[in-house]
Amino acid sequence: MAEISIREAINKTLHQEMARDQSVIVIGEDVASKHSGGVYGVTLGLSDKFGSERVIDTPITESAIIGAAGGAALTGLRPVAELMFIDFLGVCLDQLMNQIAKFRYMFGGNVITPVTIRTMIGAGAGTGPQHSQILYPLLVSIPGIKVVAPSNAYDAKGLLTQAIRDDDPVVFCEHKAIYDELAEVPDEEFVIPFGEARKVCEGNDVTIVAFSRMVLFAEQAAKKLSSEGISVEVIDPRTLSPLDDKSIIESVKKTGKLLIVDEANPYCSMASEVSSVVAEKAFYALKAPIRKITSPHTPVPASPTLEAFYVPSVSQIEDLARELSNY
Amino acid sequence: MAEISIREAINKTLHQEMARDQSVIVIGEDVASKHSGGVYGVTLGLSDKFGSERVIDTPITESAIIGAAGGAALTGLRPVAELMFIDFLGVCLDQLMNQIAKFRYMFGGNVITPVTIRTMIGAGAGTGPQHSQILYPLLVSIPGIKVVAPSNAYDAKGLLTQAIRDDDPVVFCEHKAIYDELAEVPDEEFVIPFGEARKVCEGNDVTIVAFSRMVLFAEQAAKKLSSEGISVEVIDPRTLSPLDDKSIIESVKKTGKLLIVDEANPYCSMASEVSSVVAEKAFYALKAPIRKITSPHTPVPASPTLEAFYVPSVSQIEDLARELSNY
Amino acid sequence: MLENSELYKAYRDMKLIREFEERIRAEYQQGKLPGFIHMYRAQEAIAVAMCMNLTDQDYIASTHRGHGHCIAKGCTVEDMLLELCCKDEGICRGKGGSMHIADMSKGMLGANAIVGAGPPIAAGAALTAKTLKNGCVSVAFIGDGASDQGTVAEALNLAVVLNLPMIFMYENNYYAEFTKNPKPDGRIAERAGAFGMPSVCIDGSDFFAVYDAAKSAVERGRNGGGPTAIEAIVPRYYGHFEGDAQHYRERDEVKSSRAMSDPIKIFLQDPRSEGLSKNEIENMDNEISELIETGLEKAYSATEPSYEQLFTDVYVDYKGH
Amino acid sequence: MLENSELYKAYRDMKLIREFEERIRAEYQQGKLPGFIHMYRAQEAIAVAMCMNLTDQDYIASTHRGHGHCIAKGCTVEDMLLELCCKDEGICRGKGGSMHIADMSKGMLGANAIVGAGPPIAAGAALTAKTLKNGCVSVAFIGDGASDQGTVAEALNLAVVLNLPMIFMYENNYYAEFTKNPKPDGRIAERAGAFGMPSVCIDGSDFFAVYDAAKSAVERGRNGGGPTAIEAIVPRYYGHFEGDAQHYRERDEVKSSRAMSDPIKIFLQDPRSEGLSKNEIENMDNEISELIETGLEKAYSATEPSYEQLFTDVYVDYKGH
Ligand SMILES: Cc1ncc(C[n+]2csc(CCOP(=O)(O)OP(=O)(O)O)c2C)c(N)n1
Ligand SMILES: Cc1ncc(C[n+]2csc(CCOP(=O)(O)OP(=O)(O)O)c2C)c(N)n1
Ligand SMILES: [Mg+2]
Ligand SMILES: [Mg+2]
Repeated sequence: MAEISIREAINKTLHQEMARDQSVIVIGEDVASKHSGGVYGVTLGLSDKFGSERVIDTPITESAIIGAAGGAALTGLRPVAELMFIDFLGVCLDQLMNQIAKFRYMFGGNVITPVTIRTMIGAGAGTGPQHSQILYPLLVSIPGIKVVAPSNAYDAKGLLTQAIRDDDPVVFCEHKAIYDELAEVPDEEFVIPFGEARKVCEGNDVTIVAFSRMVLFAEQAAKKLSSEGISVEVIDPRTLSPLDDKSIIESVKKTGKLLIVDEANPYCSMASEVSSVVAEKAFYALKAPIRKITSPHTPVPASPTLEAFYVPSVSQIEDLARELSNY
Repeated sequence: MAEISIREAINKTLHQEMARDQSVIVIGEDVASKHSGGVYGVTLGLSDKFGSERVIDTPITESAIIGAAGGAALTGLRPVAELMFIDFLGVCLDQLMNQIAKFRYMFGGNVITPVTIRTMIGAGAGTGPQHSQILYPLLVSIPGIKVVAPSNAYDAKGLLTQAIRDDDPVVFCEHKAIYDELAEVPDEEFVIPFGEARKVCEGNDVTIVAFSRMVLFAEQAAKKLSSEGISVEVIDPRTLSPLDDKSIIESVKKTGKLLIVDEANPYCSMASEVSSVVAEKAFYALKAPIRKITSPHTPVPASPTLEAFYVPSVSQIEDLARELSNY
Repeated sequence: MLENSELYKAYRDMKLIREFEERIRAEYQQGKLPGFIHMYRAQEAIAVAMCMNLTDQDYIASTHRGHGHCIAKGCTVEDMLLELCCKDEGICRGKGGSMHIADMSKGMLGANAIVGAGPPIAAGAALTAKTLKNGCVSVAFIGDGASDQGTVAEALNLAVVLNLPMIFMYENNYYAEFTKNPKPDGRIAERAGAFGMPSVCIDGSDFFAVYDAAKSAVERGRNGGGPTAIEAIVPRYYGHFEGDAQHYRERDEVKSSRAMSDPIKIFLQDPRSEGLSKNEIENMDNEISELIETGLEKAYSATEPSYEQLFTDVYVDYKGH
Repeated sequence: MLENSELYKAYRDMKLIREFEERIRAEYQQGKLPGFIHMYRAQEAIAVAMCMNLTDQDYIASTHRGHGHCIAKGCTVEDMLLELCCKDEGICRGKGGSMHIADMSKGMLGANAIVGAGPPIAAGAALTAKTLKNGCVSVAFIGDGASDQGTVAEALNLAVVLNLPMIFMYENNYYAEFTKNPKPDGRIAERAGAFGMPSVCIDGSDFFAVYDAAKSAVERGRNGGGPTAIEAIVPRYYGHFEGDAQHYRERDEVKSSRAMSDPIKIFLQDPRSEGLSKNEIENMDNEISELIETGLEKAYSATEPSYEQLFTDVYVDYKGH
């Protein structure tokens, strides 16, 4: 099996699903652009292969893009819409939050809304306050949307395949700083069901729950700590909504210690959410306070120096996990 | 001192602040409408008193309203913008999240952005899926915004006065189902500083942290339980961002039991947030799992029957608080 | 030229909308219906003339003032009354209510409580039609107030750029809630025109004027000619929603516009409707009354949704909780 | 008629923008600058001709392609270079970078990385001017791609309804990132016009054409005449951002548009600039080079923001944490 990057895995999955199902279309800004395939090259080659009727470049009108994807999904297509950066949610949230997410419920279960929204998240690429946010907590809070954030190429393929085939709206969050991470990925089609966490590594002393890019950081920290004799279990929920509570609780029942790492801003974050689930449902297993590492309650600064302070670091994770293991 | 409603308290505060400071303007849809003062009569009389230059009716363009309020604030006014229902955040979030909230930070501290955004929240009035949401958790997660949700007329006046005089952007959340609640409110101007919780009632057995309308429910539950000999402490943080962690932690250190009641949807909510703060900072004081009562992870149904199931109830609060007291 | 059978249908649908609304208005005033309701009265010709040019396979996206669109597109009065009463058998199982009625079997993509949210959704349906090459068209109904929303401008532009089979049907009743519209007649159409589509401004109280404009717009759409905009001028008969006392309007304005522009009266007085028989119309009127009364009785006696219904249909494969 | 001193200023500002950008482009290609940067080259006449009609008290809201607007509005090259290098002494203390430069002392309300976000903000500044009756005007610069955003339509409409002293300055370079603009020349102006404001479409490579249009728009604004829209047509000289290889453009297109429309050359060749002396211009050119080199040196040697800076200025009265 060949090693491919997350970027390639997404690109191949789009090719595969478009070939498999005529009702899949790709719509967004610059998604059809020849030789480039969007700003980060993720949709490269799709328009050559499937033509401009199914790979649709749009004007810079995110409400129209997301809304049209919703309307198309209601009427028989399976649109994969691209919201270039998740930061642009601000100009189209209504179509996602009040329309797409609620169609099925408001309409008494008489419709499906198979929209996939691919979007880039995260800091670490020097893109500044309006192009570097995480924002998925906001989406997780909205009933009717599923939220996915792969941390490796294998998951990216399996989860994106599931997202496109899923009959509910799914937001698929691609961290721009890990597009080039390599992993072995089968050529064949496969799906990863939503709501099933991946155990990144097994351990007995501390549980770390991490999301998206932070999974890679947690894994690094776990390796380091293992050389110190501290055994860390890292869990990547992969889907944020639905969240695999069970796997997290099971792990905490084993370790008694929980550290959550989330690149989002701290308040009302996934870190808060996971903490509150465990404090309610695995309280008696806890042997220490639940700890969280997030970015601070500040915008993402443009300065690379400040940005490096902003993003949670491997050493922060090591320090807190070590501290927890000592309880 | 006269008893007045939350609606009147807000109305009087707007009158008072507009009279006091020429740079305060009110802008929004139907805010100037004679004899009505908006859909719920909150801005009644302002346009008669201060004229159409300072009480400005706009077209139905929330991005332009909020954005213009931001631009006006940057350049010397103190706009009080009305976002009729918080549900409409979806059509204007960018101006709030990426512009207003970030101006000061992005611009290196060289500006102030004294915008107040008044908006209606909450279910219970039969207004259906797109006019009944809470959504403040989403705002609390955004650095640069302050978020306020008064539960009574006294606080409404003190907090709105502070909001208008505050040099940072403030979203002021008015629960539509409690506009008519009465309380004694001084005629004179006064401010309530942000970040200071109100102890609604003292107790030793269980701490309940509740927000907005849920404070009233928690208070009712506490009264009921007190007659059963269970002593409940109810805390109303009043401001959600900044949050008065200290008062909450202090109370939990006394009672050892925490119940959080939030009308928002459950995930990444204020309930999750408060829980995670306590699980991290007051862990050793806890004698029982932290419990949360929120609305479910569903849209708000139009049916009054279903809506009544949707909104957290006083008896749910009583039951869980009772259960906690038995640990 | 319209056949008599078509004219009867036109009459029937307009009258059905009128009577439906007058009836629920009376019920609402007695506190028997929940939520907000918005009366379509005086605008009946628009919905009916537009939808007579559509099939069940064509799509419409409606507004908060949606009852007329629903009925014109073929939703049954019974289904709608059950939903207005938020009953379990309602077309949205009581979860949508007046402002969210949708019926996929009729191509009705939903009333909408967010002003201006419909046009992007309608554009998506038009995109489906274009992609599947099924010859269908998609119509967005848009209030004059809504026409200002940025989402509407975005949809106009997308429709032009992708050459979508779509109609922007503006209903200009001069008011957005309590605020009078400062736009001159024809401005909305002109605005849509400036995005690069044909546009026209007509009298929305005149069934035949709307019908002709709709017909050529729908034909253009079906033939790959792209989007069209129609601005129909009408008065607003009642308040914004039921319960609005309209203090902000001059009595005379309301009175005179009411008197001058009853689309049903205008329709019947038009020479083109000469062939309709009084008798037949009376029969229709009676049928309509019966339909509504039966529907209302059924709706009132139907069951409330159960607690479990709160959690269903959030997702396809699992429940909300 | 412009005086010579004004013409010198026009030349100087255009040239300063040009040289500033060519210099930072070279630095960026060596990896010495962080983030995205977008070149304003070939559009210099627009910013300069517009801003020459403004004072420091007037406002502008800029775009992601903002360097030209900043310089034309009076931000110093040194301040900007410090910010592009994200240094602690930068005008935004390094927290904004190229896409968020703002300078309140010059009425520069910020570059903006959200396409179409500027016009509502500029409308707010115009509202301040109107409310305080201070005679100031507010200008929003808007790309052709941005002109499609719903927010821009909303701002147009608000400006008309409130009769704001505002100018919508469209810079139509035919491209939005990698996607060619399908709009015919003048369409953007026409669209703004349909909202009810005067509008005009001009050659954006011609300083004098922009100057005249800007002058009458600014006068109209100052005199209470309300908003105006100007569409200026220009080519895009470089890629969308630095690093964009422009595979989607024909070589010939790039080449010919570059050759035909250098605004500085056109300015100097115009009979109205006859009075400018070669010598003086040479002196200016030297000054400009020096300014930039000095600024760059200072920027490179300036200090990085400290860890504490991460938390400051989230709020006025307390820190982020
Ligand atoms: C985004 C949004 N803003 C505001 C409202 C509140 N609102 C409901 S209807 C309405 C007026 C709509 O006017 P118009 O589009 O002309 O339709 P009409 O009521 O006249 O049929 C307003 C402001 C809303 N529902 N959604
Ligand atoms: C809301 C939003 N959507 C998309 C983008 C990504 N983006 C940045 S610049 C740009 C093209 C803008 O084109 P135009 O307005 O013509 O300006 P130009 O780059 O040509 O100066 C796009 C799509 C963005 N920054 N913000
Ligand atoms: Mg109207
Ligand atoms: Mg452009």
